[in-house]
Amino acid sequence: MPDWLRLRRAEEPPVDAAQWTKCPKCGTMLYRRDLAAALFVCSTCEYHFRMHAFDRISGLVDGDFTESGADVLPGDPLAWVDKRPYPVKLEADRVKSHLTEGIVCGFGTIGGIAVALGVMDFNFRGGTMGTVVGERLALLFEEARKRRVPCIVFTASGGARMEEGMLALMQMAKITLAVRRFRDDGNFYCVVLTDPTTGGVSASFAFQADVIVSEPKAAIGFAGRRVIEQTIRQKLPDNFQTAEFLLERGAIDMVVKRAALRDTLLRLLDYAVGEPRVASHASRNGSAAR
Amino acid sequence: MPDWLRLRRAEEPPVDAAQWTKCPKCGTMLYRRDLAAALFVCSTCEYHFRMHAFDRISGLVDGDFTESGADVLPGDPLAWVDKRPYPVKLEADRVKSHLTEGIVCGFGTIGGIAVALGVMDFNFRGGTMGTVVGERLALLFEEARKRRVPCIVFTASGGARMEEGMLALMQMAKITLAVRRFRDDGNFYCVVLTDPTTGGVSASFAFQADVIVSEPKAAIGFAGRRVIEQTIRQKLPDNFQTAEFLLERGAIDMVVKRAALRDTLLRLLDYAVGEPRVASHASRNGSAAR
Amino acid sequence: MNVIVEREKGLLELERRIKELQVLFADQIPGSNVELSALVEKYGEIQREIFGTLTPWQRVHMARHPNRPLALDYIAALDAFDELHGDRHFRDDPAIVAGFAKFAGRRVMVIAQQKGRDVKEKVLRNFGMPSPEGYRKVQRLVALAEHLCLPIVTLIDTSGADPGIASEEHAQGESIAQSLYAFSTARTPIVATVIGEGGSGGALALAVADRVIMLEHSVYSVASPEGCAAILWGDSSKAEEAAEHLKLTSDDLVRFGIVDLAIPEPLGGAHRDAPGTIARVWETIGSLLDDLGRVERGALVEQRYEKYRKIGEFAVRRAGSADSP
Amino acid sequence: MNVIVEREKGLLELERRIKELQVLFADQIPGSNVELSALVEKYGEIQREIFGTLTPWQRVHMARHPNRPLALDYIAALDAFDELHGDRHFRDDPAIVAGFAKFAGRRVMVIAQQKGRDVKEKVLRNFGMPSPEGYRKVQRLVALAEHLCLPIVTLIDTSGADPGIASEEHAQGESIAQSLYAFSTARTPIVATVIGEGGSGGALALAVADRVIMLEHSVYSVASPEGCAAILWGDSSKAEEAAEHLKLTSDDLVRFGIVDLAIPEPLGGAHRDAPGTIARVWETIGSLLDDLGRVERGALVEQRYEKYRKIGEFAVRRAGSADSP
Ligand SMILES: [Zn+2]
Ligand SMILES: [Zn+2]
Repeated sequence: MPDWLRLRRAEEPPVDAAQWTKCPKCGTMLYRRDLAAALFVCSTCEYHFRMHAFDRISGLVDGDFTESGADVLPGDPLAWVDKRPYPVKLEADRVKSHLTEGIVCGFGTIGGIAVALGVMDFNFRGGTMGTVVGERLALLFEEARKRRVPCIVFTASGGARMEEGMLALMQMAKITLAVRRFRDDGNFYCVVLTDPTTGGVSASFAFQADVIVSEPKAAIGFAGRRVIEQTIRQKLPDNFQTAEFLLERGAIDMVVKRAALRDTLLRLLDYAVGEPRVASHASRNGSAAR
Repeated sequence: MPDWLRLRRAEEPPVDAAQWTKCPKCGTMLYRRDLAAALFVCSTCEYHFRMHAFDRISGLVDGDFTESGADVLPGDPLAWVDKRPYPVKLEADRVKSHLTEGIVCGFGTIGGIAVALGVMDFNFRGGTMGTVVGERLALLFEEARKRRVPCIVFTASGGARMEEGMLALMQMAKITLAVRRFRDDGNFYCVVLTDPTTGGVSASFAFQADVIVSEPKAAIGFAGRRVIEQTIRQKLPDNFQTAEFLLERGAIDMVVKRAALRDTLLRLLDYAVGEPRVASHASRNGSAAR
Repeated sequence: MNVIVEREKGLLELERRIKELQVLFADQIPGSNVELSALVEKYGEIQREIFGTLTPWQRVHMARHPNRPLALDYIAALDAFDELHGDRHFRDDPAIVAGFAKFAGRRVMVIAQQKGRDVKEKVLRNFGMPSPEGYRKVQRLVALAEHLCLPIVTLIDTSGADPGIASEEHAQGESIAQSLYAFSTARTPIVATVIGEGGSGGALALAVADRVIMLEHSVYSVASPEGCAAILWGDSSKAEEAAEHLKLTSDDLVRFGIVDLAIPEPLGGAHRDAPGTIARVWETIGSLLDDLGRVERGALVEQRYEKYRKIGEFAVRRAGSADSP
Repeated sequence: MNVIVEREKGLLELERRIKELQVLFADQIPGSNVELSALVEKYGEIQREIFGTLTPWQRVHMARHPNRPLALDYIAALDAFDELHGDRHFRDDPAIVAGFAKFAGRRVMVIAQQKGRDVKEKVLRNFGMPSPEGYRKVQRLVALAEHLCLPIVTLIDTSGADPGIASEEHAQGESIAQSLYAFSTARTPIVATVIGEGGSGGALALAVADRVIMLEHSVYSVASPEGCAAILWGDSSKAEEAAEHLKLTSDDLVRFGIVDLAIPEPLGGAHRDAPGTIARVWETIGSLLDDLGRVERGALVEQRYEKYRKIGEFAVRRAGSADSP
């Protein structure tokens, strides 16, 4: 276990309480350690559990991972109070998830290729996007642009975070600008959609990537399933807004099982950054005035 | 009547035989001179007759029109002979249409704005696109690019000309390259679709314009109506592949009656070239490497 | 039920009576009739009382007022307008009205959301909720405006993007994401104006701009108050409470630096003087375009980046401080 | 009925008998059996007679031979391939198979038309006739290849673009027009290979390239012979006559300068040695890519312009000559 992860793990509670996990799809009782070894995929029915950001990262990077933007922490710009004040909700999720916000960003290598990595985590406020998610992602894309390394983002989000109001919505624009600047310099951006990816995230950086991969059966859509059902007053088919449905409808590039995900990303990185890109992009821009 | 048109008209036969024209839609007998004054639109049912290229041009330009590419004339590259040799077919259509090929290209002004104009004519080989149509259009776009003037093309075509085989098909590519080079320099390209616009023309320069206008009820499509009916073994609805149908399906910008067409084009030209474009485009290209 | 319409009822009755009396006493010296003067004074009092300060929830209803000027009312006031249709692939979405326009000597591309006035038009325009095809028309016309170096003016008035089955099937998320992407570095000046409701991502898709302005009583929010209440509390009837929380008024948004300026409305709302309001909006847009026209295109895009880059409020943990925030 | 399959029948029978005899006389010295030698000689004679020269119509049928290697057979021979799906808007078209690929150390984007082998696959892939969504996937991936500086390899095998109602409703013409437009100035090397049928605009949509090559017995034509006969003579049964006229063979097209080179096929057609043919095709593509890789990107696009600019045969009326041509 690399140092960065050991430090991180030290903050987590002992796992005795969570030795066994029940598969929500088929009901199989899964031994926590086996489940982790299987990348949190049910051995009976292949249900893909939602993953903690650091579990994902540690399963992906070669060794070291340098977190970035970790010092960017949420404020309470709207002084929001409903049943509980917003800061109290935040603190509860910090304790529950052992995360400081809904995304972990940073730099590492995958198969020897340097990458920027952003991983959302549904355990923190349902992966909602507030100012911090926006700021950390913008910083990530800006730094990745400087370093000229490809960027991989895992999405998992219920949409914009209500408690930050319009400041949350504007993160869609902010991240878009950072993504565009990053891509306009000739860099490679790959997204992995995980369950669920909806609302403002689906309507911004989730669908601005060069290649869009999805985990199987992930729920992906703009409008929430309930909203649509209320609007049309009938139940939607089961496969509606699943990754497989989107693949058929042409919205995403591929659906990849978690067991094959790392190898797939490795190949994608190889296709994308194998060439001496710096030189060719320079010549490309130099003669754009033709 | 301007000189260029008087010269042109001199080649035409006396009009006594064609004093009266029957509207193919409502059957009204129309006096030829009235019909011409009404821009070849039936006064009873608004049926838009197919127009001769020079009638269109003379109704559009302020005065002078300098034809370009008129010296480019068809060969017989495939030495094609079926019922008649290809050169005999060409000669027959030259006599019938008083045209040297299926398109007339050139330069003039509309409302004082200098434009490049390409007008296809269904009377010559059904407006089919062979080498000459391709060459004349490529020359037109190249010259328009040099002069930095907007380009307006009227389409009317049954598709690629069989008798020139693959050389005809390749004109789609040739014109595309010329259109792209023209547009990439920041120039304005407007198409007016007229009845009919199908096959290779619909699949190239007809749908590469900044703005796509159509005359009412024009038949526009890639596959021929008969081909589709044979494939699906049923009759198609009447409005299928009409301009109005395409407008609803989002394929074209506007449907404009012939009576309003010149004014519409004038406004479009004004929107497009009113600004000092040369300067701004230069600065645009200069900083593209950002 | 629109709370503004309800509150207006008594006022409109008073207005009717004042007009009657004015006709009746038309031959008298203005102000000499005591009954009329009292009524006029009372009218002014009530008007100020009702409209002097509006709660966020009342502003939401002002933004949705049935007589509020809609995008096509603004477009009708232009010197010239030629609508451009379609996404070129699938459909023309009537919820988005866009095209070339001229006003006060300026050539621009106008891109607007139109809710519809009567029932028939509302249905035709899907109540101003754009489908993916609408947003793809937008992207096409942003590229066209850029190509022709035309400034872009957007008029925003939507409760949100269409949440229907077909829209999901046609990748609504992608269509909004790509609209944001298209505006983000378009090398031409962009002014976005919220004229009514600015609802969520469906509104933002037209609001990545160099200047974002709004009418005083327009609202612009991360979700509709009803939607927010449903999301947070599973109860859309708590919309009024949500409206209080969301900070969706022009005052709030100017304070947050999200909106550059608010255009005052007549007492009682834009519909009380539609032509005047519309003229003021175009005047404001025109003067902003003039300012932006003087900025070099590269700098313009750079400034747009900075404008959005700095939006957000967060804490930064200082180096050496404790691990918890 | 495929005329090549018909002509092959006797030959295949002969082949079977030769194999039987070879087994029977396996212990004899090769060539010592008179009957076998005679058969082998006869076999060679017939083979040369049947396949030594093929009429255009026979070539059409060779291009449509049920055992001819299809795009997926070529893709299966690559070192790596990851398919990319969808137009991002509406649908993934299985008639177009495209994605990242590696072969002999090269990274490329492969874009191919796949007709389908068995009935089920043929239906799935619409017999290799792409819909507008297919061509929009192509445009997206051309842009992606350009973005990543990956050379593009297209494999062409279609009787033409889909002529159905839905395709017309989704603007088939526009989708092909925009594909041509996308390839026209893509700043990356492009090699297009006609591996079977190159039918009309639906094929050309993948064939605006720096090098256009074809297998010896592939065909590439302005319209299918059947379509041409229907258009000109209202009788699609005159397809054989049309094939003679259309100049659709590799010899003709190399002569016209439309195709840069023809890759020889084994006697009897590509399917007689599919692995060998496929290897030769990739080798040829690889060496062309190596050549193109040495050209500066701006010059590449310039040369592509010139390549197509000069295609066409026409007369030019000399100045001062008579008015009639
Ligand atoms: Zn399970
Ligand atoms: Zn008539």
